[in-house]
Amino acid sequence: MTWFLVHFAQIVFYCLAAVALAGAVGVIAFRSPVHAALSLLGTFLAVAGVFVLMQAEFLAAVQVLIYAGGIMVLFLFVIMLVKARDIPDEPQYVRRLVPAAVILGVLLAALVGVGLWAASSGPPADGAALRLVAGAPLGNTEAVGWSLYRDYLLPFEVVSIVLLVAMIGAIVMGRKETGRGGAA
Amino acid sequence: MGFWDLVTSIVPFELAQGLGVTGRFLFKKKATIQYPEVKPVPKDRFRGMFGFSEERCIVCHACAKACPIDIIHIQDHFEEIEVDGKKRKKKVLDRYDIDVKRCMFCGLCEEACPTKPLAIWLTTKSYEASAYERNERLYFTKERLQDWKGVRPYPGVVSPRDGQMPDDPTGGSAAGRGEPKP
Amino acid sequence: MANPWVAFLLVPLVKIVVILLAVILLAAYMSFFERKVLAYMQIRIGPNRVGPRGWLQPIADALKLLVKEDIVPERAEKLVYFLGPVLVVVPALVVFSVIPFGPAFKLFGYEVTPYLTDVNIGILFILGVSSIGVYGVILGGWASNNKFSMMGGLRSAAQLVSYEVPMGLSVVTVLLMANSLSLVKIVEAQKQAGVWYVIPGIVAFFIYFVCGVAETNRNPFDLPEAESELVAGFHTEYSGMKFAFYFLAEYANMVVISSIATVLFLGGWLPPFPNWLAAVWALPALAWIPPIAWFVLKMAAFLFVYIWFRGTFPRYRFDQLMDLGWKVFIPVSLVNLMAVALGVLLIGGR
Amino acid sequence: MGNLETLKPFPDSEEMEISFGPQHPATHGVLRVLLRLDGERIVDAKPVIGYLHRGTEKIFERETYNGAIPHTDRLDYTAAATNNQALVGAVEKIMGVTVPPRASAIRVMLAELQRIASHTIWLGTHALDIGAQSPFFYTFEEREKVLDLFEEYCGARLTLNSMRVGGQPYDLTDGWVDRCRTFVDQFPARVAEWERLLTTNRIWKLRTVGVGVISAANAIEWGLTGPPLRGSGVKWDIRKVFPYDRYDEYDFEIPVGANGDTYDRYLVRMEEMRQSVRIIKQCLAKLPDGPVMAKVPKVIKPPKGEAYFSVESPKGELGFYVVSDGGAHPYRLHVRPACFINLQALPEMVRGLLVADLIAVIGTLDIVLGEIDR
Amino acid sequence: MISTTHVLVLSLALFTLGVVGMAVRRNFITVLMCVELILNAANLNFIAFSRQLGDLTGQVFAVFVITIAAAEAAIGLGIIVALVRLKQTVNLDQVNVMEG
Repeated sequence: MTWFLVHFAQIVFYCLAAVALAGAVGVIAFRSPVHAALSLLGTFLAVAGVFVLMQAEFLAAVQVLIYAGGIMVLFLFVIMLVKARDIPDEPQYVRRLVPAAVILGVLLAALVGVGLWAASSGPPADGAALRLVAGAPLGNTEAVGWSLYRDYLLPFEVVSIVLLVAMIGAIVMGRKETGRGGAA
Repeated sequence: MGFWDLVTSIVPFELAQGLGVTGRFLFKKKATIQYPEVKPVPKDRFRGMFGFSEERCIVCHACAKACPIDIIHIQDHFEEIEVDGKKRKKKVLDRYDIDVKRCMFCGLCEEACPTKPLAIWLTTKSYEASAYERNERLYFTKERLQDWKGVRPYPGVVSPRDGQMPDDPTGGSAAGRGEPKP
Repeated sequence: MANPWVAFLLVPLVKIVVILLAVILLAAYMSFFERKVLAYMQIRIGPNRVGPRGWLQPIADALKLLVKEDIVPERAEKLVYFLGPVLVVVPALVVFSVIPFGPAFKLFGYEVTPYLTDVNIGILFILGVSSIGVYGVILGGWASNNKFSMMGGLRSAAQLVSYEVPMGLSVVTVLLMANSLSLVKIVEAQKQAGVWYVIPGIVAFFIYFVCGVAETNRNPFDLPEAESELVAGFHTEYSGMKFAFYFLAEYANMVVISSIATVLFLGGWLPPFPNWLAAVWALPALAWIPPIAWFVLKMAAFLFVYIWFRGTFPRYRFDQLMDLGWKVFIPVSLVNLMAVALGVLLIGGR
Repeated sequence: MGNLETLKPFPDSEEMEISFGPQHPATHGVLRVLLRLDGERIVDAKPVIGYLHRGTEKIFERETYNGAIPHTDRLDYTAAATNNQALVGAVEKIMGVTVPPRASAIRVMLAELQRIASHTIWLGTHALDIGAQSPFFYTFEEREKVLDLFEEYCGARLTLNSMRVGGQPYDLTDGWVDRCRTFVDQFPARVAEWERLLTTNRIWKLRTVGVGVISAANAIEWGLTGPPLRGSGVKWDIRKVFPYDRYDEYDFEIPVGANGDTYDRYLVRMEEMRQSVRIIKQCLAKLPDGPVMAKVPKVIKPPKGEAYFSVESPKGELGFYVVSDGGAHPYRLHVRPACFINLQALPEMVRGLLVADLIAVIGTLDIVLGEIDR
Repeated sequence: MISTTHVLVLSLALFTLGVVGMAVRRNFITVLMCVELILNAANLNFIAFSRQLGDLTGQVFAVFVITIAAAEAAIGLGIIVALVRLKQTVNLDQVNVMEG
């Protein structure tokens, strides 16, 4: 019984991993974009759970907030806007790739197996060091914040400009006039 | 003025004022009537359930003609009766039906009635004539018009058979206004 | 406490059950409260037939919705149609796991905390989880295969995403002042500061609450379900228990917004005028009132304001709503955030 | 009328068509509006009517003149008294009957009370459409008081059947005058209360100012009457320009708007309620004695001829065009409904606006489907 | 304790699925979702190594990745909207104006 408690994190991890993989499979398997988006949402939430297990709580929250609360909503919004209820059938040439895919898949599976076997004997990782920035134990959020705004201020600013550019770009493209050969 | 306009455009005083109005109503007396227990009192001229008096009716068909939607059905025949030794023809009512389910309670039949007091009249105050089966329950024959079977009279109002008088808006049961019916 | 099972499973389970029941009951009675207050504002008396003075009305409503025929539109997207109510109600209930209803207290020698857990990213957790609720609304509107529902869903998607930004920004001002993301720590920080954050953060407070009203799709921001425009918006086609889920989620979300407003700005379970005034007046009577009662009282005040708004205001138009969000609330909350940050820097000396 | 067969759910990716109504909470009955939408912006709107058609004009032809009056109650069922007034006025015009002064004073009072009742129901539903719930109940409370007065006078609350050719069927009851005075004395305060709730409210203004604008010239061309016309700044009121029932003896103002938007129409109607109170007060002050019925035969048989007579109903100009062949039944009785003609301007007013504005505009036109479909 | 390798395997699987999806799906929207999947796999790697090395840089970069993902989604979806306006399709095979 205590085994359950000791290995609780691992059990949770496997469950989350299963959900994440199932969601990822769903993304490429579902025909309806809405279903695909929903299963992608499942993947994101599961990955956020994995982040929590990896002691990156702040990132987990950001993942949920931005991916689930923002990006996927945007996806659904666009899916509904363009009314992409049904999509055309798959083109045929993918079929020819099937043998190559099978071979690659087997090789990959072997690689993964080896990796897992190796990992079972490796040293356990420890996240305690993450909480030590400048010698004082801090919350994950605060630690990321210090790091982000002190050590990586320039990339941060650059990224914010990228976001701004993306926003303007999206607005320009989303505007009606572009369709009539106006601006852009 | 310019400054005050700026202030009012930022601070939503008028929204607070609206909240004040609804807030005051929170404590005002409520207008609701608890209907089945408390019944709204209709006014004296209220055009409610019909009354009909066979002995006053002179079978003139005026009410049927006045009815805009022809829901009063009258049939009669002549009978010879002796009055003071002389033979006289008299109209006798065979059928006097009002299809109340189609009635729009305009009161024109009552206005058209030439008898005084009226033979057909809209008795005031009784308005609870709803029924689940409208063809049966809301079709009133001569008899039903007098005993009001199926109609719940307004408290204090009685059916014509029990003494409701045409000129008595209150129904006049307890006070016994007018002569008692035979 | 020797048995790890007690600490690890039993206590949280009991808490979960208690909180869930309390929340569901609260949401149900919130609807009753709303109908009553609204009726009194509208010179009516509201539901008064079921039970004494209508007190059993929510139960009757719930029973009615339970046994009602569940109609799925013929051309609805069945799976998503089913998923909509689930997706909207689960986040609404999950959020309650981090809301501190009161301080820790002793019960039978155990220290019991009247909240499920105190996450160190509490506020982020709430913002994140409640942002998932929007899926239920969009997907429900989309899956119904009804143009009015679809418009309702799209409207709410845009609305919820837009108003989350100023809401988050106004929350950040509190985080700046409290220097923590944990809800319990925020309340404790207000106790130490001796002042509720509503006073230094008055602008943030208003923005937060108005955005909260918008987030919960309530009047005057109830466009996704504006009955005069979109019939019932995204839940037009829903009936029975699925409708009840949307209904429950809306009221649960109102309780969430009110609770968070209480925690962030009104000192959570603290009695009014923390420290100084209570000490000066030495009101021993106030001390008798348990902290949870204070919390519930403040929360109820917010809920009342919700209903008051609904009873008073007309509805915004969709573009006006977006204008208000993007052109007023976001700039104002940004400026306010900077001002508060400056204030914290100057006064707090951090 | 929309060609229903050609309506596709999604004509192309941008536009969609929505059948707005007839079972929609905000179309005030069974109006159906076919909307072409670009997102939420209205490209085109076509009102589709006829869901409440009862053939009233044909029914009139088989009724006696007095028997037609209850049918007029059901045209604009929120304003039965003015409907009665228009019909009896038209018949009296053919017959050349002059109504006794007391009867015409009663008619004016009934008509003005009816205007108040109609405007209160308009304000309540209009505000409800725009999202303000409470005014609906506040206005209905006042409307009930008006209906109580009606009930006391003629025995019915909604479908009054309160006028007859040649005068009034009843005299006022004892105490009616006092109760009416009590009502009109307290009513302006209530109007002020509603105005406190709405007139300066920024949300209300956002929703109504500049919405559904129609210029004065356009309004005249569309044949608008009543508050929609006056909201555009045209000072046109049948009570002033073709006075009937001795309206020229009363002192009252015609409120007009300036911009022709929903907000101005709102203000016009609010002021009209106050003016109605003013007229009723004058009626009460100098209520003449005397009979309430002119000398008319029991069976109304107007001479051969025709007449058009219109009154200023709460919705606009309500006219009855009566053709008599000398018999007891009208040969033809045509109604010039105010709402029907006001509704025609709807597409003009909502083009380019949002769906939410359509609601506001339908509300501000104050349509009643009973009168439109007849 | 979850070993880093476990996370890496999960990340690898997600990445592969994303790539496969990009290869087999011709729906622009699905392809964009696959890109998000790949970015998430990358994030998992960052986080795993960040924990392994006890260094916050990985987490910080994950933040950047999420930001870029948001930007990419905004642009991509903007392109989709424009595309649908122009050609009424979201199928990538039919979008070949650049092929000359």
